[in-house]
Amino acid sequence: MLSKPFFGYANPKFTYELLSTSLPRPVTITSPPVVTLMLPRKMGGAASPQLKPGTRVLTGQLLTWDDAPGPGVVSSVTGTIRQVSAHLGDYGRKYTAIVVETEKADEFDEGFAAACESADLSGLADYLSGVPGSPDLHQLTDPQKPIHTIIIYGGDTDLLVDTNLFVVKSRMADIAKGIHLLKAKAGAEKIVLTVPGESFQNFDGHFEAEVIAVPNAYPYGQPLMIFYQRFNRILDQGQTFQDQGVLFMRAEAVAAIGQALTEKRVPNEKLVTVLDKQGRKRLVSARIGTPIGEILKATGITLQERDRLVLGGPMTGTAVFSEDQPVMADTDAIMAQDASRITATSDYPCINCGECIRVCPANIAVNILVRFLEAGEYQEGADLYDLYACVECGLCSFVCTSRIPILQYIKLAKFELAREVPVEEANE
Amino acid sequence: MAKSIVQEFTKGLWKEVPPFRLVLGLCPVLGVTTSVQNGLGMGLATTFVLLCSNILVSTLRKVIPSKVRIACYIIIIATFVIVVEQVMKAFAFPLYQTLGVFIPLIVVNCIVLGRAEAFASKNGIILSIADGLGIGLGFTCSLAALSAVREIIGKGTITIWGAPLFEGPIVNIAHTFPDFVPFEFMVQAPGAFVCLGLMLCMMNLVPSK
Amino acid sequence: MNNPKKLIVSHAPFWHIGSAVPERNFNIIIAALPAALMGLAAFGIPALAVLSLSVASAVGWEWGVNALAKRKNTVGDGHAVLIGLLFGMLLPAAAPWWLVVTGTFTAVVIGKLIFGGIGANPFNPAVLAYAILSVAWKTFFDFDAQLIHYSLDFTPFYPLTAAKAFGTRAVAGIPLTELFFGWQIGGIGAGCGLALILGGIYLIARGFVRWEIPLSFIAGLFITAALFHMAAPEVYAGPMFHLLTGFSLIAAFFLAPEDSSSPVNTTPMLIYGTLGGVMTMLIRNMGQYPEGVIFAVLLINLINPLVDKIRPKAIGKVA
Amino acid sequence: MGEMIKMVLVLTVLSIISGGSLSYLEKNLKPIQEKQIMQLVKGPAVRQILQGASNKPVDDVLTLGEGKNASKVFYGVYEGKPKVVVMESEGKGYGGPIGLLVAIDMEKQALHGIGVTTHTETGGLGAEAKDNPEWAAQFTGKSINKKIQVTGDGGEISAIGGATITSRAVCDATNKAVATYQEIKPQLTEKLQGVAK
Repeated sequence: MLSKPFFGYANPKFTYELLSTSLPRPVTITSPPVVTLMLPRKMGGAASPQLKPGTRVLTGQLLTWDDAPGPGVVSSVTGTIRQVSAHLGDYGRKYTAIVVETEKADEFDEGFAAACESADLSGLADYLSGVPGSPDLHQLTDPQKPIHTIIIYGGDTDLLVDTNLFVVKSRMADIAKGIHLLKAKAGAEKIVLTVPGESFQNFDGHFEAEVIAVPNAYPYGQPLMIFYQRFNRILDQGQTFQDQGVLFMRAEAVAAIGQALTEKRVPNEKLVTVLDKQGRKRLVSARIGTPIGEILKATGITLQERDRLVLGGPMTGTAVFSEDQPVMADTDAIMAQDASRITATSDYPCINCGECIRVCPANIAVNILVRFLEAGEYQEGADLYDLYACVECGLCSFVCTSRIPILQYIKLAKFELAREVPVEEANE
Repeated sequence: MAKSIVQEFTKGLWKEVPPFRLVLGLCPVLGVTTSVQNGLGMGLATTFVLLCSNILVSTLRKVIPSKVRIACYIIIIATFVIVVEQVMKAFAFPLYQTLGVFIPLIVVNCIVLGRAEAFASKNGIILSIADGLGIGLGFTCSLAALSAVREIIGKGTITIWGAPLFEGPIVNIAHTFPDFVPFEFMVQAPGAFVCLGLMLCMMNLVPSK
Repeated sequence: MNNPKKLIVSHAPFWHIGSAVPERNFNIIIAALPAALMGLAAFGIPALAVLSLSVASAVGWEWGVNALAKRKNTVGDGHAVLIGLLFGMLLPAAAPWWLVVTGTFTAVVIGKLIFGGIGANPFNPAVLAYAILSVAWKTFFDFDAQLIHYSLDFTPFYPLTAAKAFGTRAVAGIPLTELFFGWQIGGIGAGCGLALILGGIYLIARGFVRWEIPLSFIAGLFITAALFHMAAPEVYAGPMFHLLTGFSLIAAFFLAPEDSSSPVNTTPMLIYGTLGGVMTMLIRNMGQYPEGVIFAVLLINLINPLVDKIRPKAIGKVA
Repeated sequence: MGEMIKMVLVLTVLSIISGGSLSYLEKNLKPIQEKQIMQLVKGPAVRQILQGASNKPVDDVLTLGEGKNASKVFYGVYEGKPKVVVMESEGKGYGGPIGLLVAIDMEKQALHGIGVTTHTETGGLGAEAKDNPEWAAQFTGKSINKKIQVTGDGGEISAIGGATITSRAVCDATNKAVATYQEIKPQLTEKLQGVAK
């Protein structure tokens, strides 16, 4: 953690990890006793018999709620379903959690190999949307909102996290294959690979994608910031990357797609950067769905009461309440924080010191914006004080003297506004 | 009935005391409360106008057509204001001089028009008298209280019918506390706002019920 | 998914730089202390009494009004102490007790709490209190009249009044070093240029005050004073004299850069500071009062929200 | 239609009653009010202008003319002789009539001083005519044989900054008073001689 030096005139500067020395060797967790698979849909009425507790599932088997078309999840292990329950994710996203008791040996399902033969992207998308890196391939098949640019970020979006850069540096062949597939089948005009500026020369010209260098300073790897750098505009109110024709994808996801097509099997091991309480880090490779507790055990981390467990990096991650949460396809990092290192946020009023203004990469008048957001005036914040220019890097909260949870207010405001607009449109 | 007369009378003294609870009629409240004499004079003048206009409006409430009621109220109120002004000019000339433009401005004091519109035009004479008296006395007391605070702090005196009207009682704190130096800010215009604000704040500490 | 361990769940980011409001206020207090101590050295025990009473009563008002209004007790953040200290440093050493207590009431309650507490005050509370009180009780803020009974071993008149009334000649005999080391009549903590500059440098180095406001304030004051001096050297004293007398330096480092009443963007900070310096000199040389800092600071406090609208365009905004 | 008539009727009746009673009131109160003004406003002003006079200027009033044309004249006795007379006059100011007292030194044929009594001018601007004695002092010693004017009109009186209308009104009122004085001078001299005895 960076703390304020005694002579604190200059602004704090953060840089992303560069992995410039020799690559670390990931620890592999082969067979956890249970895994939890997250089916991205609400628990409905009658489930198909294959989801009944006691049913056996194979590695690589596509599980859906019923026979009707809908989201599915690919089992990462072979075993027996023990429990199916509802799970509420962040921002009210609903999941169906499927707990599978694993068997020692893997037995592979052949459904994916068959889908490969058809070579139709929508058939593959069902299988591949849940691979490590969580690429949303369904967006590529949506005829309403065609994607013209796929941006693959080779660096990581948060501090201290090595996952994607490690993949870029160690699995170039898989990535090249993945990019080739996307180019051939996705119909996107342009595929862009972003890499940290320092290693630009290592990658430029090696892929069928345009390689661009991203400054190594935080938060230039944030998707919103990359979008701004690339297109010189921001996502305004009500806009999404998808309806701007842009799809962001992790390097790990592209590598997984390439690997899947080579091996004709769905990859199921997620690479995770594990940050322990002292700030040391390990790379861990684990089956998707492995409980975080298992990973902590393998890396020798013990959590006490009032510690904090974060999925993702220190600036933009999500704190979770239980070690039983599974590693998901988009979990790039797991961070454990000791109770003594946690700075509590407060409801102290803004004292207008201006630290946030000086640190903000988006030039937002944060001091005024936060006063609007505290009062619940979200629309005014968006109209007058550039709420939507925010790239959600969290630096303002990091430096805030009054310790106001500014980023939380901003994300809440965006969430609330996104929720309100459809209601208003519906009324019209 | 008897109970409700008492109620209508007392509500103006505390529950709906104009400048503090209703926050009405602030112009004279801020303008004239530099001495208790002025405050009381203004308060009593307003009370008189309020009482008379309430009586008259209440009496004529069945006669006045609703379309021109505001015009009628204004005529009634203006008449009484001019009466007050002339009488004051004749018998309390120094007070008339200090209150100056605020006396004619009673016409547009929203308390007077407000009571005529909201109360007297809907209620009987007895009730309207009670209401007018209550609100008027509440207004007078508020003005007196505010001007007392401002005068004591700002000038160190309490002038109730002071010279040159009558050589009446002027309590001068300087006699009791020779070290006292008046805080002139309080009798200046910004002091009026600050003082009114602080008194409003004090009133809000006490629940109105 | 039931786990007996209770983990802390909060929103990102999970790091914090470690700064806090009390730390900030206490650092400004530390920076102000040398100047206050120099004031004690110059004026002796009465100054100590004024300063102690000022700090104590400011804390008392804050605590009392918070209790009365049933709000959270905010004495612990040190802001009341800071206001009390700065207000005390502006007063003459002979200020009577009731003046100090009324002053801190004006500063803490009218200057800050009725606007909603820390961070919401449109004016610097200490300066607002000084302005109100000096308008109401002129004689008690006349440094010459107040300190007449003191035997001081340095120039026994308030330099600014002398310069205003009798022109440059009256103050030509005062050595600038005497002013710089604080041997002059004035506010308790406002005299010693050396201590104030040291405190200011400490604040700037530690990042509690940005350099823009103090430096532009001093530059504005210095240049305006120099222009006046060049125009009529007999009437208007020189820029160094004006920089080292009165409240110039305490305003540059402690009064003008007060957090909630000063701008946060770079250009506005420069405008704000420069305007403060220029206004100070205009009031001193052309106005009615010998000291112009107080009203200059209030004036720039007023324009603060306006100038702070000059800010860099947010990314992605064309207009 | 009936409603219309009722509206007009009620308003008319109310106005008539109101106007009638007010004029009655004013008629009855006028003398008392004038006495008050005399005591509290004009009295001090007259005393101010006639400083050093050996008589009691407020009580010694001469009434000239009859009925409607009656005008009051105060006078001051200096060195045993009633040298200075004070005329009342009125000018049209920015906010309404300005009451003015004009003192004329009969021997020197010059103004002895002026004083504003009643006015409704803007505070800080027009009201300076009353509140700023230095401005009024400009009039002292000006000859009454010459028209009194502000500098802008070619005279010698410098107008109050931002209140030219008020300044002109005071000058006009002064000239009016001088004119009246010239008119009634013979009568006045006669009466004053009676007083001197």
